[in-house]
Amino acid sequence: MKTDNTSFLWREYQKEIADDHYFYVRSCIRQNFFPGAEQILITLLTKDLGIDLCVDSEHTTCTGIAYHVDLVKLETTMTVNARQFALMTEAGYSNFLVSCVTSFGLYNEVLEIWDKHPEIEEQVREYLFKATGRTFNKPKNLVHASDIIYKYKDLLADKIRYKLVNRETGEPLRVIDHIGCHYAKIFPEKGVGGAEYPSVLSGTVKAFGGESIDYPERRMCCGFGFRQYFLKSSRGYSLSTGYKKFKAMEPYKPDLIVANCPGCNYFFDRWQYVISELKGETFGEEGNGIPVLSSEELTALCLGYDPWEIGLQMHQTAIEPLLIKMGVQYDPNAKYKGFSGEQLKKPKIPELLKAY
Amino acid sequence: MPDFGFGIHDDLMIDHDKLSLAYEAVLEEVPSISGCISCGSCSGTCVSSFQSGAGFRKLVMLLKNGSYEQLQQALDYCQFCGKCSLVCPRGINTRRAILEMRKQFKKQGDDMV
Amino acid sequence: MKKICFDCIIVGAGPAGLKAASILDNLGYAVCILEKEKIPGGKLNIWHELFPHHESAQAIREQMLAGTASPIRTSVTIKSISRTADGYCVKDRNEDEYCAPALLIATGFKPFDACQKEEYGYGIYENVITSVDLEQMFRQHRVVNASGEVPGKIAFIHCVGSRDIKVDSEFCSANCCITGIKQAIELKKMIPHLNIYCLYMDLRLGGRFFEDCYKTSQVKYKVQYIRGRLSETNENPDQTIILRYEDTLAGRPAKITVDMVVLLVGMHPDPSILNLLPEIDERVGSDGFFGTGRIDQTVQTMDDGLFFAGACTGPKSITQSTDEASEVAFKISHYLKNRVHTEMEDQHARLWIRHS
Amino acid sequence: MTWFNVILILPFTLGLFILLAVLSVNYYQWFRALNPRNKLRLWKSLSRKEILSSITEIFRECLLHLRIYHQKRRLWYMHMSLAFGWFLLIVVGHVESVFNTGHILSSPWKSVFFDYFSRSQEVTGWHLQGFNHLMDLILLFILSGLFLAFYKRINSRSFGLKRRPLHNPHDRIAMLFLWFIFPMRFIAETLNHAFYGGGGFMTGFFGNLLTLPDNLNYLSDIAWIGYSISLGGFFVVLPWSRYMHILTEVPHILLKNAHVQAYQDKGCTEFSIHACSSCGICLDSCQMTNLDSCNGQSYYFIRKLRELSGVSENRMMNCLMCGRCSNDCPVQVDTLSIRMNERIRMNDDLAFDYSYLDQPGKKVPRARIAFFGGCMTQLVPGVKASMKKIFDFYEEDHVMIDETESICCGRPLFLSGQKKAYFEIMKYTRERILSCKPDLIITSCPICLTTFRNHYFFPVPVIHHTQYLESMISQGLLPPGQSDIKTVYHDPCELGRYLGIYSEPRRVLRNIVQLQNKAYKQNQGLCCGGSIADLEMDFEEKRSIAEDAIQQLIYPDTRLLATACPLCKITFATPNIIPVRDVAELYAEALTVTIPAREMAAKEAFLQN
Repeated sequence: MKTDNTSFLWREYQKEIADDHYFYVRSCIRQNFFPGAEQILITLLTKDLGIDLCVDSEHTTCTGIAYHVDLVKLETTMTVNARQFALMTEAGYSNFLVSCVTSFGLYNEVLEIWDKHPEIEEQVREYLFKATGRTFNKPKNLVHASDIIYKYKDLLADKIRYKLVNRETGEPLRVIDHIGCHYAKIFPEKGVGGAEYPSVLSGTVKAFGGESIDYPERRMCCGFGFRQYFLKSSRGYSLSTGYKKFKAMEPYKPDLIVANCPGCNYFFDRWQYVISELKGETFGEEGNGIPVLSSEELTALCLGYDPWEIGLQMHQTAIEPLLIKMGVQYDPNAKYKGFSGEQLKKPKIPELLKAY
Repeated sequence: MPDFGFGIHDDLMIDHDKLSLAYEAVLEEVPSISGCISCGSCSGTCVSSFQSGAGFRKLVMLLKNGSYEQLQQALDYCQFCGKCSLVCPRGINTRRAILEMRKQFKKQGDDMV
Repeated sequence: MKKICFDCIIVGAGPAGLKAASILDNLGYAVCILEKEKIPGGKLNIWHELFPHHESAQAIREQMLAGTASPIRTSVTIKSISRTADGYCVKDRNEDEYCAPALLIATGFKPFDACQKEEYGYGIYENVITSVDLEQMFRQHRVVNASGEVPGKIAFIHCVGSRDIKVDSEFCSANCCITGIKQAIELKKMIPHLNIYCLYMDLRLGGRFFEDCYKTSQVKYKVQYIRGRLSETNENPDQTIILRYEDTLAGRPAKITVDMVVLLVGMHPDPSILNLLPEIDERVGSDGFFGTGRIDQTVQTMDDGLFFAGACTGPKSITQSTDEASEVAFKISHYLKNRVHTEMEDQHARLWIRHS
Repeated sequence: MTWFNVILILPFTLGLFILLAVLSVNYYQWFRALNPRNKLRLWKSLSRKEILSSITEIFRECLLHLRIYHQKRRLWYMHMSLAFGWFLLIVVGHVESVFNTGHILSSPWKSVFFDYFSRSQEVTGWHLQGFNHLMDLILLFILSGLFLAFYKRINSRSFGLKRRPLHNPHDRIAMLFLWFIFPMRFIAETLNHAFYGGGGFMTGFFGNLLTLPDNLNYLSDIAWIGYSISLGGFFVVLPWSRYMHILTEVPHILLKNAHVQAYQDKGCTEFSIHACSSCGICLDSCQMTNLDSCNGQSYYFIRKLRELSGVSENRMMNCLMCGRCSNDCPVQVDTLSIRMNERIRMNDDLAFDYSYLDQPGKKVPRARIAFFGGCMTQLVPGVKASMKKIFDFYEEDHVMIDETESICCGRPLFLSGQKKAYFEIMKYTRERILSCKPDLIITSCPICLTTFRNHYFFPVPVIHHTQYLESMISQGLLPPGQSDIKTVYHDPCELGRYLGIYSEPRRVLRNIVQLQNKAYKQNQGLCCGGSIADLEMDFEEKRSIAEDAIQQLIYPDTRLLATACPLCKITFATPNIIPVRDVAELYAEALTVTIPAREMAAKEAFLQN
């Protein structure tokens, strides 16, 4: 791949990301499977970056999953989304920060529909008002969590304790960045760097000292695909897609996968275990998997947060190889400690992927 | 191994990197098949195509793409009447090519598949 | 800072310009050719051999240059073109003025900028080149990939920048198919063991002897044609390129790994001259080329001394360009004669008035 | 018997013994390989009067080569002089020795080396002197043939052969021995007579001319040994050379007259291929000889079969199977059957699957006449339409069996050697055709017709459409229209040489157009080049054969080429030299010609008067 000295259609593209005052909406998948990641983002933004963030316990799902598997109608989705905007308006905010890429895509889609068809927006306002008596303003700035990290990447890079560098060799770590499909593939102009070569993660990775890898199936879906996954009969398609991605990235010997979408994180993490069971194949070194982190987890890890504090024990694909490479100080015994400090048992599986 | 109730599917993508040995072998005997323009007039006139779905164009395609299993099946349908060679705009010796393919798969047996 | 007057000014010293000049010369008109490049010859300077008979572009260029005695001003950058009572005045950057009653635009075409098709990886992957780049390699008699090795597998991609609404060019460039075939044969002659694959949607070989070229490439040179349009490219660690497309004859997705990819870039209108011409809008087609392309010539020709010839009126081969140029040259001659006549009639009329 | 006599007769006798031994082993094996039915046939034929005709044929063909006489005179003289001359030399030589010794049975060398053994004997009586002259005459006769054979090696064109057959090494060695035999005999006898006197008009004359000192008389002995060695050597190499035909032609003729065919019979095939004399006449008959790349002609094919190395696929498949070579063969070797055997041996076990034919097809309504076009007729819709029109015109109860869906008769499969597959297809097609319970089956394709007649065994008559049209004309149902367009009729190979249908299409054509080639030789027709039997030739070569054939067929003023085979029509149409029509099309056109009212009235008036 040529050096980035030539300008391309989208490469230089930067979207508008507000500086401060965000209304935050959570991700269903993330808070269930990687609750630490959700928490650490809030900590990062409020503590480390000092951003004013409104976290409202009233907000609900964006209906993304239900919508994509055809369980709810578009009108329902739009009305639920309108309620989120109403909560934002009520809290006095106009910048909307989304934790989940599915939600991010959906909010963008809904806003686009309203833009093109104001009569639909009117209709939704009516539905919302009838149902809840609320009114709303559309957000001025719709931002994904990874956008905000990208915006402040240089600021954060100054503060980091562990760089994305192999402590022993001094070589930069080889990082696969995976952008959730709904981040920029629906609306390339809503993502940093467009749809083909989005730089929202690779930019962050480079700022933290790592090396971003371009590999053949880079733009392919992680395999989640909603319907593919949620119907068991077609779940094999989901798995096969993931398998294909791993096979494509394997020759590059990546040290880490970073994804900005909770779903992708989840599937990269869990499919490695399933593939190891089904095929006996692992893609990292010495029977390990390739550690998978979200952009928040990566940032927090680099900043020096304790890996177990930010919930990295929730990853099925062991994270330890990365910690060792980066030279992160951690207590192996504290991995399975409960909330009140009691020792929980080590999980029985995985068998093939090395468990530490 | 736990039963997940689903598995990894085969990759259905045609891999044009895989050299089709059978194609090379047939090409050596019947060089004219490289002139096929996939017009399909052969399949249109074929006495078996309306029942079997096969046709010379398809045979060449399957041969080139290395889809030997399907090819073997499609080959068996051929009645050898030679109408395809009469309509071929590129003058390909289709019957010779089909005979050669049948021979290839007899010679190589199941190794090719 | 000088002003020179001619009968006709030709902008562009490519095949069309040179051909028109040679005819106007012979008819006894004073012609001046303006060329922005350092040497005349137009696109003949970047081509090695010409389809369908593999004639040397250099030899053809010499022939064409020998055919005209008109002055050719090279390295001329036109600053403005203005209409005067006596015709047109072309001013260049040195403030030199060239004036003539007739102006012939023969600016040719601009090869499509393949960077616009970002998914094809031109400018990103070093082994993705365009047909223009390949001609340069032919001229140096050395075709090698980015790492200086002789390639073993090359893919030609048809219709790059043609028939594609995404890059705003829905027209067929008409000459890329045969260019690709010609280049494939040339390559095969140069590197006999090379495997060549052409990814095409349709092969549009309308010209004389084009089909012979096609058949020769298939039967003699064993060039393989795969029906399918390239969807995306990816790079392997060894810098080979993976192409993904559908084999539309098999009705299945397919991929191939090649050492080099040659994009057969389309012929696009050159907009630079457009901005200089006053009141031109109605003489530009929806595709950006000059003229209407209609059979009814009266619609196209306006009696204002402005003429177009060559590839600036649509994608054309050299023979088509020169044919059009000769036709237009005679039109110019006709226009100039008529003009002299009217001038003389005016003078007569004036004399007559004075007498009476 | 002196020791020298032993040395003299040893090469000859040894050669003869080896020859007889090899021959008996070979013949025994080949007879055993005959399939039982054919053995029975052969046996029966021996006990009947066929044996007489066989003996006549053996005399006519093995010795006099009369079939060559009808084709190429010089070549005939060459072959005949060698074969018949040698035969005479043996017989007369034996008679001479019998006369001389008085024993009917004498050792063979006594007659072969007669002059040597009768060296010092006084020639008494006019009859013995007569034998000397007669033997000299026969030797001269053979030597003249030998001279021609030698000259043929240099200039084969003067013998009417376009191509000189290229012989392989063992044939060359055998030929060398053969060429030495008679000159050696001549030299031996001449020297014999030079030293010991006597001799006929030639050897005696030359012997007297030579005045050699008596102490050189060993030269004569050396020459005799040379003669013996030539003979013995020839006998030893004979079974492995093309000269095997000299002896094998006899059983071949017996088998032929017993109607034993080489098709699927290993023994008969062996006899046939060894009966081939590699004369090269078939090279001339073959239309592919003009093609540069061609090497599959029967001449080379059969020779390769005789050799142990076997036949390459290319040679086997590169043949139009038009039957011209077999027709012109002086030995009447059934080249077609032999080739089919090889093709079947090679390709019979290729896989096939025609289970899709099990699907119930369209119901065919019952009709008196079933018309079957065959695959190729689908590509010449004019023939189909014409036949329909003709049937309608004569108000025949008919059905077009494959009007919309073409069915294959299977012959192409058979010709490629896939016999099992062929019989599978046959099963389906037969059932399909018979489903309309016809009283008569008509086909427009000679290829199908051949198959139907050879293997289908329909319970009802099967005829070609030209035969049907001819029957209409015989019944007086003449088509009204007559055209004066000058037409040449081309005999399709299958219709002519395979099925012997020559007169019917001609009779039809004579009634509707102006037929030009009225005088024709049966079985001499040309192949159009499109034959489905050839799997090797590419399109350009097929076209060049078609062009060549058209040029040979038409006259300068010919305006139309008529044929009766859809494949011939398609093939002849490609070079675009002359319009090609099927007999049926011409017939249908003749039906529609309306007679002007005035003429009609005149005709009626004429009839009333």
